[in-house]
Amino acid sequence: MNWTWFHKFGSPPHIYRIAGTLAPWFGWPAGLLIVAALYAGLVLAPPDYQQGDGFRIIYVHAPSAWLSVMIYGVMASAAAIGLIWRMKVAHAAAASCAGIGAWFTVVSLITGMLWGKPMWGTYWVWDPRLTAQLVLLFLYLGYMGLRSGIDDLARSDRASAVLAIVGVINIPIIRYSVEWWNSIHQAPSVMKMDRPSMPMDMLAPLLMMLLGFTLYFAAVMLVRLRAEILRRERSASWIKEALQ
Amino acid sequence: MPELSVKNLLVFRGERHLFRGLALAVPAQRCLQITGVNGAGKTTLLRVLAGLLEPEHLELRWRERAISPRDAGYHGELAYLGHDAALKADLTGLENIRFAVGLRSTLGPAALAAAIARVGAQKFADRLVRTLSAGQKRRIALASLLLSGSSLWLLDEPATNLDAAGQALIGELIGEQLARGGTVIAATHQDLGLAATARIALELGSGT
Amino acid sequence: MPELSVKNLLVFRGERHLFRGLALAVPAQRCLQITGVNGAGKTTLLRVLAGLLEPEHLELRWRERAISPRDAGYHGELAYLGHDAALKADLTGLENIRFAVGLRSTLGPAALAAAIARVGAQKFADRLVRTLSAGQKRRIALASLLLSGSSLWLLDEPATNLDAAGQALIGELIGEQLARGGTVIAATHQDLGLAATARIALELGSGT
Amino acid sequence: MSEFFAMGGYAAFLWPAYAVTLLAVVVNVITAQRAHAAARAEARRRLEMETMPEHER
Amino acid sequence: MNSAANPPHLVRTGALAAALKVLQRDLRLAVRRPSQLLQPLAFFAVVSLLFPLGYTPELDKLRAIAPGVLWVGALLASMLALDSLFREDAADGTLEQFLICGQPLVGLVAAKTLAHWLLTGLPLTLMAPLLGIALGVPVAAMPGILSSLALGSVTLSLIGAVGAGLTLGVRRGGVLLSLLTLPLAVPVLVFGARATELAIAGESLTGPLYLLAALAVLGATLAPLAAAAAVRIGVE
Amino acid sequence: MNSAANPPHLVRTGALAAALKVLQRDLRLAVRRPSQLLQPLAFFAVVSLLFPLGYTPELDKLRAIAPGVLWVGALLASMLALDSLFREDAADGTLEQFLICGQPLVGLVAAKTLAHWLLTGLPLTLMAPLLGIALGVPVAAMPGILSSLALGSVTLSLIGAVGAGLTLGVRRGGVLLSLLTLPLAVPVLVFGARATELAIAGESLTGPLYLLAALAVLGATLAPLAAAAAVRIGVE
Ligand code: HEM
Ligand SMILES: Nc1ncnc2c1ncn2[C@@H]1O[C@H](COP(=O)(O)OP(=O)(O)OP(=O)(O)O)[C@@H](O)[C@H]1O
Ligand SMILES: Nc1ncnc2c1ncn2[C@@H]1O[C@H](COP(=O)(O)OP(=O)(O)OP(=O)(O)O)[C@@H](O)[C@H]1O
Ligand SMILES: [Mg+2]
Ligand SMILES: [Mg+2]
Repeated sequence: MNWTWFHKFGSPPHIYRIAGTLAPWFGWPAGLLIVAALYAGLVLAPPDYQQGDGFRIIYVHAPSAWLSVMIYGVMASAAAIGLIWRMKVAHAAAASCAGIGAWFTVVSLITGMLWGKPMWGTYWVWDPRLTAQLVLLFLYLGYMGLRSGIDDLARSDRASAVLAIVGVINIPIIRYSVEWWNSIHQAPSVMKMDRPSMPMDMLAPLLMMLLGFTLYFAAVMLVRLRAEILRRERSASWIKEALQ
Repeated sequence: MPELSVKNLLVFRGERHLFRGLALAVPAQRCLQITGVNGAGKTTLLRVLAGLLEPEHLELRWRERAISPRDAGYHGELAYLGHDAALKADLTGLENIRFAVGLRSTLGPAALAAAIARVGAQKFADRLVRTLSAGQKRRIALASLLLSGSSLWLLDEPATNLDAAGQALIGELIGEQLARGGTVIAATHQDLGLAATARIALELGSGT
Repeated sequence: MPELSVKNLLVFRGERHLFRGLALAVPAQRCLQITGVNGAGKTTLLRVLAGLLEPEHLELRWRERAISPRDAGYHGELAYLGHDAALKADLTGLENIRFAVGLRSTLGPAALAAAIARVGAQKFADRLVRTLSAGQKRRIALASLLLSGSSLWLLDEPATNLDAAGQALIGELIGEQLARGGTVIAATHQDLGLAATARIALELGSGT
Repeated sequence: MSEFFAMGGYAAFLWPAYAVTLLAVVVNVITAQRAHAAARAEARRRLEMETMPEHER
Repeated sequence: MNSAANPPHLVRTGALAAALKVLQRDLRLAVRRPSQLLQPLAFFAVVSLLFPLGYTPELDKLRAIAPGVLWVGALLASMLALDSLFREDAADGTLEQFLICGQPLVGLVAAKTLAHWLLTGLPLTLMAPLLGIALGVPVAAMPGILSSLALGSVTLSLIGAVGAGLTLGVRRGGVLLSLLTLPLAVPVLVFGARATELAIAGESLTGPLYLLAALAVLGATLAPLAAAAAVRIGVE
Repeated sequence: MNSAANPPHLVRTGALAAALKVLQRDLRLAVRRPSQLLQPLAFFAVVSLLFPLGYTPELDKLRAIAPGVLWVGALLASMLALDSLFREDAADGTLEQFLICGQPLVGLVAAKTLAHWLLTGLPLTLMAPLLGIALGVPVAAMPGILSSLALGSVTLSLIGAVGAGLTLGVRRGGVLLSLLTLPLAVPVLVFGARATELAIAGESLTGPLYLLAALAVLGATLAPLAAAAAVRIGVE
């Protein structure tokens, strides 16, 4: 098997350039989609027959929750690639994911709490999904704490990669255990995530939002990745050209 | 036919390259003595050779075989004595030696007694290390080194804390190791008293 | 008229008397150089004089006054440089020096710059101590010592980890301290290069 | 219009939720661009240092 | 002949200024790693998460154990951070220099304790209301919780400093000494949990609050002396 | 020429024997410092007894919170002791020697983890029934509590070893360590508390016990590898 493409793909100048080209291609569509989805979700979509206008929180809650989970997956994959193939760019990618992921975990928690107050009558319940999401936030915080706690870049990369991978093994375990834990207690509230087939005019904005947020993440992550690569690369030869 | 050879060593520390393409070769039964001003990179070089510090690039050959500095077989034949002598304060000198050597090989009581006598530690080897003076601790560490049976010694300022007799002892121990067929790389400014043919000098450039 | 005198020093370590009635006297502008085999008690003696280790008995006189070795005024005029140089790895060399000196007296920037130049630490004084080599750390500690403005220096193996130039520097710094009217007590086996009249030798007996 | 902003009585929960999300979206864009600009400036500074003769560093 | 001792430019540092320098240095060391500032907070949050997981997700029941949870969390976070209060300074020789710098050791030790409280106790206190909400504590109870935790965490830091000092010389002090601190912290925990309980129940908590204040004052007067003595013994 | 490398009398130590030597040394060191052995126990006792003090003296109510209290107490006590798992060995250069002694690091790390469990997890497990009685747990539940804690504490030690390895290069990493390990320990806590609850209720606890055993097996296979990788990264 010829691995040169792999190494070429992993070469910092290559990635730096590609990321620079791609970022706007993700960023602008993301912006358009989000704005359109906002209009569709806040104005066009009809109120829910039970929740009234309160359901519209879904258009920020679900996408941010989705991002928080997806970003962890991307981060852990990048970390694993970095650890196994000793690819520095992959470590840089993992590093650029963490902050964004933590932000959107917080957003999903806050929007969920703001939704929970009118729907369940309380900001917080120890529901399995909520608990698991809180644990995810701690995993992110631990990852970032470890990263910033170690000065030496190479060591910080590899140590945090180990943590990200261990965390990925643990996420489904946490999910199941917490789910199982709650099912044996009586249900704490009237939490019902029943998903009746949503009418199209409610679902479409949500799907647009999900796609928009995903593209948005890609764009922001690529910019952060460029910054990380510049910060890490010491061989000046290609940087000189890149800075022109 | 060098016992150990290094090519194209590339080490980055802080914001600059400490080594950029350093090469060296040490035949068996020779002592490579590294000198250089404070911060020149003596400790760094020894730690790279011991596999404790990852260089950006290194081509290492040991007995004609290209190996990684983290090769288990290579580690089995290497002993590293650095600034921290890996002594547990709450164990006696003897217990420390038995543990350190025991990790690598089985240790007979006769060899143990001989090594302790050789480093002049008879009087205090059975005391807790926490109650020993700096130089006494160092002698315990030297006994472990002797007993490791390693053919390659990497020594970082081995004479630290030793008295005048101890400094001479270092030179003698190195001489004996060479006579046994071993190899030594030592960072020290002290005169080791070796035959001119046994010694190779390496002076590292100015530090930052 | 000795600057510092000790009589009837009685120190018990482990299971025996390390010092039994030791006496010594150091006039101003002299350096007392302590030698002795490993474990002879050099470090112990210095720590007793610094008030860090409580002896069983000690008659200490400082400038004709009988004092306790834990006297605050005496401490104000004393500097002790031991094996551990009291440097914080997460501060830069400069920050470390400023803190160490600042505990004792106000420090001017000119004096700071001069001391750093004197110990050859210009290039690395503004780096985090964790990134310095052993000898570089030692030089930072020496700058603190210089700036402490103390009249009595107690130095335990001051030349540890220093390169050849650094070892010479130790002798020069001691000479300058004597010239300023200060007093030095140093445990070292190294030749300090002092005038014969400036040096008093003390060889401690065999250790255990 | 004010009816729109009232959101059927859910305004106190809905708008903060949207505000937090907007904040996150904006902050992440800004910090990313700042980080990139800072890294470029730092790289440029380092380049200039490299091309300077040894004694002037 | 005194020229080396007191050259003309040499101005002695006062005891208070020296203590301030120690405080400043400890704060600077902490700021050097901003993530460390967040850590007690994150830790406290994680500990509070454990109880719903280990016990029950029902807020009504959680509210009953909330005082215990908050106080155990605060004690533990404070203890974890205390462990290293003197250890680093002892290991690198800084404590020796404290002893012989001619400044009163009590002041330097008190400064280190204050730094510890500012970096741990204070953030923990400010964080507690948020965790309280997650445990079903009513908002009306927050002022009571804040004040009791502020007072209590001061005492915990003070007691902890004595303990940290004693564990320095633990080889000589023996087993009893290191176990001394936990029992000492028990009164704080009891009064603190009681005050929190009253606050949650909406009753007046002046009683336990006075007791907490008394403990804090007692601690502030005695603990630095004891800690300084312990440090002096601990530095061999 | 190989005479120095392999003199006739030299018999290489096997990987298992080397690991045993590490285990033996850690146990011996612990016995030399009995106060360290008692610290987690004392902490466990204080946490468990605080709840009767702060919550209610009624055994009926206490019995309901006993599982949570016992498990959270055990988890936190085990974590307190973790901080020092590799720290001392890193500071005095022993870990460096582990790396270059030619023995598989996984074995040495696993031995250290086992020693930690023997010195912390096991005593905590044995102590739990005593505290259980103080919390109104019926004697019939003790075998269940013992077995679940024994299994769970193994996993906690294993997870903790990974965290301790990862925080090696971090100054004052104690708090970060808990931030890393506690989220990973959530499943153990959930199943463990569930098992204890069932044991107190007198029901069959095979379900959660199997899950705890599964976690322990998973941990025992993966954690030493991760911990060894972490240690290798952490030793500069
Ligand atoms: C703090 C509180 C909350 C948290 C942490 C939270 C967390 C989450 C998470 C993790 C997801 C999954 C995203 C994915 O994997 O794609 C999600 C989706 C969702 N949440 Fe929430 N949530 C909270 C409150 C609420 C409330 C109060 C409601 C409505 C009453 C709600 C309704 C939804 C809906 C409809 C979805 C998307 C559909 C789905 O994937 O099931 N959430 N939330
Ligand atoms: N805590 C202690 N308990 C018992 N004996 C001790 C203790 N500390 C030191 N000793 C013993 O006291 C003697 C003097 O030790 P000291 O450290 O003063 O020696 P030294 O002259 O400085 O030696 P070196 O040249 O090795 O530094 C030694 O024999 C040592 O073993
Ligand atoms: N972690 C680090 N980060 C950045 N620079 C470092 C780091 N460690 C060491 N250095 C630098 O690398 C250089 C080499 O250090 P090293 O310890 O190898 O020197 P050395 O020759 O052993 O000096 P000494 O004689 O003082 O022991 C020094 O200039 C030092 O400042
Ligand atoms: Mg060195
Ligand atoms: Mg000494």
